[in-house]
Amino acid sequence: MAEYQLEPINALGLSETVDAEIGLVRIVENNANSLASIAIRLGNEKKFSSSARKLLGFALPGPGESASSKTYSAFWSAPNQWFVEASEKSHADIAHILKEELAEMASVTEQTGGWCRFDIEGKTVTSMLERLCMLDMAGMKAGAANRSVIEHIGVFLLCRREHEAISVYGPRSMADSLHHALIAAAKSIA
Amino acid sequence: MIIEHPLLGPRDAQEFTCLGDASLINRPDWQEDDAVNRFYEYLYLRDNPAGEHRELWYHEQGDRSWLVVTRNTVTHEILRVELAIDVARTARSKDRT
Amino acid sequence: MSTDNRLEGGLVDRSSSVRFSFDGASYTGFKGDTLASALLANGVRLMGRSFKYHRPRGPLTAGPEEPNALVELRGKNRREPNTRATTVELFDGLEADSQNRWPSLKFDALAINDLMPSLFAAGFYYKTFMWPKAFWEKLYEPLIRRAAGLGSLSGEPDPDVYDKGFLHCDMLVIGSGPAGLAAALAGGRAGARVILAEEDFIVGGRLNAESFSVDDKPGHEWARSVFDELSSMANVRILTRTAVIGAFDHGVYGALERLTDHLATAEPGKPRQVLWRIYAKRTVLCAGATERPIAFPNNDRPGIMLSGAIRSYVNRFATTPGKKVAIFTNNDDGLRTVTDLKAKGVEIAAVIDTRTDGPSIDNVTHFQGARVVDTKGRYGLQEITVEQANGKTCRIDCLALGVSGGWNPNVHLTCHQRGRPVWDESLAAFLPHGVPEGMQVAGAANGELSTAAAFATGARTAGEALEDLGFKATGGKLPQSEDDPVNISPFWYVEGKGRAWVDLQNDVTVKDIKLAHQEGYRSVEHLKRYTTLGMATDQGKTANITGLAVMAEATGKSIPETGTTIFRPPYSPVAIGAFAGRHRDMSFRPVRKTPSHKWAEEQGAVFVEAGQWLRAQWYPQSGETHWRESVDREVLATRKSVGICDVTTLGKIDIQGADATRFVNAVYCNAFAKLPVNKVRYGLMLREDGMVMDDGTTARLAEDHYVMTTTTANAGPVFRHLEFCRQCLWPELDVQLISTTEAWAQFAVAGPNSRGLLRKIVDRDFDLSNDAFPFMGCAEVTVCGGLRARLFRISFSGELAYEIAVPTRYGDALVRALMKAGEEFDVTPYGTEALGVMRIEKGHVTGNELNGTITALNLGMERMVSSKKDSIGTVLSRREGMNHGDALKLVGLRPVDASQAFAAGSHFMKRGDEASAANDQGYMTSVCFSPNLGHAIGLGFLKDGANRIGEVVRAVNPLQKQETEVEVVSPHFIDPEGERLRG
Amino acid sequence: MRYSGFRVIKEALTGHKGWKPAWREPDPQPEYDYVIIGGGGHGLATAYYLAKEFGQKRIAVLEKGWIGGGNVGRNTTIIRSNYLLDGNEPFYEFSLKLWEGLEQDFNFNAMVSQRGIVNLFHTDGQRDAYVRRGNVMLLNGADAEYLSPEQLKSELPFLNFDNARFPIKGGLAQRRGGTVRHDAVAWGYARGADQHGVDIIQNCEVTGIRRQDGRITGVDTSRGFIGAKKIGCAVAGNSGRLMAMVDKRLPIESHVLQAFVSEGLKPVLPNVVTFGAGHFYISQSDKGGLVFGGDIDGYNSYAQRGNLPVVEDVCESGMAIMPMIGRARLLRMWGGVMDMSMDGSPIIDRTDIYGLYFNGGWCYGGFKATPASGWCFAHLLARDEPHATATAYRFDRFRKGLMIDEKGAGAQPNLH
Repeated sequence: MAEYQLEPINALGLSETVDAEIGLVRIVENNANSLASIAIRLGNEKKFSSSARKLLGFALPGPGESASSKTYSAFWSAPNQWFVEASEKSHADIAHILKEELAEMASVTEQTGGWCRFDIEGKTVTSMLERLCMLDMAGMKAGAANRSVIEHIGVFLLCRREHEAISVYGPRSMADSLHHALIAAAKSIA
Repeated sequence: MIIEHPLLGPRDAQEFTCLGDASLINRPDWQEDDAVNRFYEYLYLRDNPAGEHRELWYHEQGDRSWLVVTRNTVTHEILRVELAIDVARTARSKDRT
Repeated sequence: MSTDNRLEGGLVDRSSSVRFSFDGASYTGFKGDTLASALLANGVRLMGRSFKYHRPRGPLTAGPEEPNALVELRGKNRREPNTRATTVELFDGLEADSQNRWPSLKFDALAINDLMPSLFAAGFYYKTFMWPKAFWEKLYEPLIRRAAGLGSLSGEPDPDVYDKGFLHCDMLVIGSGPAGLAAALAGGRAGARVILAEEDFIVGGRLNAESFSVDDKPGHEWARSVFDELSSMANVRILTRTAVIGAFDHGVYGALERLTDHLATAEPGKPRQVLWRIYAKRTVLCAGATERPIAFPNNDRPGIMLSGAIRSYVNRFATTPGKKVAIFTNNDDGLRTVTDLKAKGVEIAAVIDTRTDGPSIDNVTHFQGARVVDTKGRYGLQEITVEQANGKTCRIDCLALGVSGGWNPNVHLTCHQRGRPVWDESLAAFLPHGVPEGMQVAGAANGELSTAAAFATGARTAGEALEDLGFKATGGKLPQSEDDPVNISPFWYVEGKGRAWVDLQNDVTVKDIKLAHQEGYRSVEHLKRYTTLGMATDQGKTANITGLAVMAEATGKSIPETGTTIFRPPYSPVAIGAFAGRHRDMSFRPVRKTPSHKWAEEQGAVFVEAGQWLRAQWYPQSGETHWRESVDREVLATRKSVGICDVTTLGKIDIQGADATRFVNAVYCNAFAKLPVNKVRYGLMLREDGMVMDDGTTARLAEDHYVMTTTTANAGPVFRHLEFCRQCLWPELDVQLISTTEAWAQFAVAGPNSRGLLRKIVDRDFDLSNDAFPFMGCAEVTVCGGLRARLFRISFSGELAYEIAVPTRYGDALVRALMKAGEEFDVTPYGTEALGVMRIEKGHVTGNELNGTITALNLGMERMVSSKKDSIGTVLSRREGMNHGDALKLVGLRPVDASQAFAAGSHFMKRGDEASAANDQGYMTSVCFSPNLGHAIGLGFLKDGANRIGEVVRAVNPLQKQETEVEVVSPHFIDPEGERLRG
Repeated sequence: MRYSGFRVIKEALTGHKGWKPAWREPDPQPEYDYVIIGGGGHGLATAYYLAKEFGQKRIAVLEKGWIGGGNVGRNTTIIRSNYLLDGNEPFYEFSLKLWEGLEQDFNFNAMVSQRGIVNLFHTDGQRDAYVRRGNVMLLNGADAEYLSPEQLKSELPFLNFDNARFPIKGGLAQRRGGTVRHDAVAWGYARGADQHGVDIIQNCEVTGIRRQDGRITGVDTSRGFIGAKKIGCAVAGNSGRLMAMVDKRLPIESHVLQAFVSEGLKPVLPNVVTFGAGHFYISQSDKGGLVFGGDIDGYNSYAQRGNLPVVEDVCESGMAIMPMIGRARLLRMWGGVMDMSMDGSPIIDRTDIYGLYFNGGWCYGGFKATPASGWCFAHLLARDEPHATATAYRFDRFRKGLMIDEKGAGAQPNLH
């Protein structure tokens, strides 16, 4: 037993999860997952895609899309590059787990600490996000995953359910600013 | 402006950073005798046409792709968008042959 | 003057009466009124003063093109100057004041200008006020500035919030008059995503202002029924109170929605307005047309307004500008006003038609081939003088005069991409030409001035657009309505003795335009700029064409030969706050917080902006009254024992791949090919032009895996540059890049006891001894019982030091653990100031030195630039101008008299030289007080500095009235041999 | 005809019948000693000084449209000489000195208003850079003043001192900086040049530059061939287009810079203010409009118009630093095409074609440079050697590595 125990804190700097209900939307901070990026090594595309499919339980999604299995979900982030997400409880060390399976075929990078995630649900999700983001929120289908900007903050937006549920991933250092922007927009349309 | 990203479809140009003349892909050989002069021309004397212009844009707030965008500098009409990595690979393979 | 000009009927809500005030007097109007209509209904015609002559003015229009009736709306910090009374929706408690007058609207001192109009002819100020020279700024200009301007700002921060928003659609329909409604219906019924934007607070456009019927219903009722149908469609979005303000590239439109301007107060947190960015695949512009006046002597009196505006007031707002109205027209449309006024029982004083062949009207004094040549009534029209076809003049009493010179299609948005409208003889108007890609124009905006034609072209144009997009337009029966031809005989101005206004707001008269011609300002651009025609808040919506026509006549050319003025965005003025949205005050840009932010706050740290980051600048302790006390303590404590600093903000780029080594070696100018695994090296990155771009350390974690650090400021630019190198220059390399700046919380642990401290944190199986983990080593380790971490033995302070990184969410816990573990060593947290002091003491460079004009040679690092490999910037760094003999060199500076201070930004002069640009020897980049040395120290760039160690020069700083003699020394003030960091 | 207060009163009393055209509209002569291409501020100033100061004759200015229709009529009217680098500061100070006597010199009130310019800074690093700059200004004989936050608070109380994302830490003031009525500069030079015998030929587009044996002989224009012994090219914004006629590539790109004006307001802003943590500069015109601008759009363009993101960025910066302008309405936006050079500084130099001279690459600095640019270009044209304040503005500085890079942004025109 080490002398010093390190306990993680949430992106918003608190030990409990921030959960806000404003009008018809609910904005919940999600700290439950681990993240890593994987990028194909040049010339290993074929081998990689079959190994990745075996490991993740699905074929890696194409540009602008996401996919998931029971354990893993993944979204496209750049040509030949994806973010893979899994429960922190089971996959705290997700980068190492992926590396063991995909070594030589892919470059794996730990990303859990780099991001904060807010899950937004409710009837007015689209109205709320169209005050923030230049993507076509009303036209966004379930499974869509796009990188864009919210109030000068680079984010990923994942559509969980069309017009109903969206997850926003932002740089962890900007979690407060991002959360503030989301709350302000929710109040605007409430 | 809207740039038709080859992989992601139409995206607001605000997500991108513009670098300029796509000839920056064609970096000279450092070992040529007149390398300094070649690099000078490469870096400082870029195309600046009033009309069709091939230029580099970086999807900074998106997928981090560098794109080669063919755009009319008078009307701003965009005629073609390619992934720069494809353009560069083609250019490099031509160099070698 | 009548006090109640309210008529029967109209679209105001008589069950909802609204109290408001103008210039302190209280009035009552109805919901559905504008401020202008309510004032007119109360018999108030005088609403403003003109710009130059301060002439008394009333509304000319009933819409956004209004030049005259500008007021200051609301009070205190919500004051909105220059607000058009003709578009302000009346609300209970509305307060408005007139502007550009002193002391009152009725008695305005500066109306004295109106007595000497000849003195203030176009451009008079370009010819005088030049002597004596000094008088311009002291006397003339302040006088002019005070007299000019219109309304005033409150001077207080705008208390309201504004939103931005983004909408996507297949078809954007701009304007909801007959053409717009027909277009929106076609789109809606075809299932397309349609946005219908209407500037007004109700849909219908002219249908609300005219008495026409549509399909046997009053026009406004038909509009209302279409509104209901469109509202029921999920694929249609109707935005009322929304002006489309600009047409930008590739189908991007700006639109301003006014959310709370019609309310007395907005709920806190609710935006006043939203600036929408609309992405439209196709756009149908149905912006209608704007009536234009005829210029004639004294045509600017309150009560003289556009004929169509009178119909708006009568039919929609149920008010007349006066009980007795005359009409002056050159076309049939002007005559409609007669019919509508009569229908409401308003007396027609006379109809003056410039045409000899216009239709005749019964039971009305009707002059054909006649013109209005003068008017009377300083604060409101009382009388007009008519010159008849036979040359005889007569005077006619009237309280209002409706003027119609024809209609100009609203081509504004078609010009925003520099399309140039073309002249149409039959309409005597400019029609859209060269419209933006994706836009089509329908209805009156395209010169289809009848209601039936507007329906037909609206539906047809939308149908074409829909088909292009792959929708099936359903067609359907067009509504039936009037289809009268346009009968117009162009007539622009009446020659006469008095001033005939063309641009009412800016007081540009026919004579001014002729004078401009006489002086050679003949192109439209010169005309505008010389006379200020069309430059007022209305952008000449009612003035430009008349002005052009006057100039055309003066030059003896046709109107199209004379030119056309195009319109620029915004279509109507937009509050600057709306363009800014939420991005103001503390929300101007996002804040980036370090992993230890919360902990640092608890320590009472003072924070400083480093780009978007907030970093702890120092940690004051109780009893410390000056920042220097805190910083000196932090520095001394760190050098004596151990200090901790959050360095997470440095950029971290993960570089992997089979060719990672080649890549790193090519982006740094110094050699990286042989860096062993588990080692770190300092890297100097050049731009292709040979200047230093950035520096940092790069660690090799595995054969094919590097982590590069960048300076805080350059994290983004360097990443972009590396992606450029990877994708555009060396696409054949197997390299993968991703930023991990945010993923790791990184702390510097510096000072002689840093190893001792870390031994308590790093898990025991890792050997921290100097032999096992020497200077510039790196390793993946575990800490505090198994948490994976990265450890680098690097030093910015010059002490024995480490940087330790853990996944970011553990950063807060780690700093607390480090502090706890360090208690026995009196561990001290230090901020960016102490960091800066220690790096200057050590001679490390940062952004102050790496200012983009500095070469490796300037830094004394020229030997690092490898000539044996291809790397970015090496070739051009060989240019002669960057390698001359007395190039600037980085040196250290210390005061000859240790008690003296100096400042960064000082310039170096040789002793005995006059302080001048010619004698400049270089400049000071960084300065601090070194608590270790007990005096100020500095870094700077000095000509040939490396060969001048020991020389005494002067650091001159005339800006701050400082001059200090300084000795040139090595930039390494402390431990120049580097023994400490290797210890 | 001389302009004066007396003359204005006399004409007012006699119905303004006596005013003459400000400049003639001559037909082009077959040949000139000097043909200046470009009837903007720089071209007209060049012709004016060539005739007046350098005693040259047979001078024509060719303008494809109407004089003053390019950037001299599309800028934010600021004059200043607060530059950092040796290559620039003496030149811009020379320009400011010429501005100070300009109106009396060319007998036209261009409303030169030395109301002062204040550059705000927000970090210690910016402060250090501004101190360095202020000292360069003083060492070059210009004026500069360091302002503490307290001084700023008393002079410009409406700045955002209490709630700013990037707090104001001070300012660098140049009291002699200010604004000028931009159109009047073109007209004043045109009228002055015309009175010295210069032919100003409008609607005369140059379509080709003729050469023989390595030297120029004249220009083909929309109004026929015009012979010339020397040609001066002063068409910033279109430099690349023009020099392409002689197959010359330039270290210059054309970019669009947007500018904005608000509705007229009573005086609220006494001087010129620039924001140091965003892209924003602002002044208030004598007519009352807030005139402001920011950064270029960032892509090559000849379109004289820009897009929304930059409009928003500029207004965000404005609201960040001066939140009282929130309810002022933006009235008009427009774009000018800028010659953005590879180091952010201009070129006034001979070309390698005998008789062809070049003036361009002005980036954001063109308007304030107008008098000195004209003077120095006239000097070069008349004497074949650079003026003492413009010796660094050479083509070969890029080849030689002698860039004059105020921002330190490198060979990246859209960052200057």
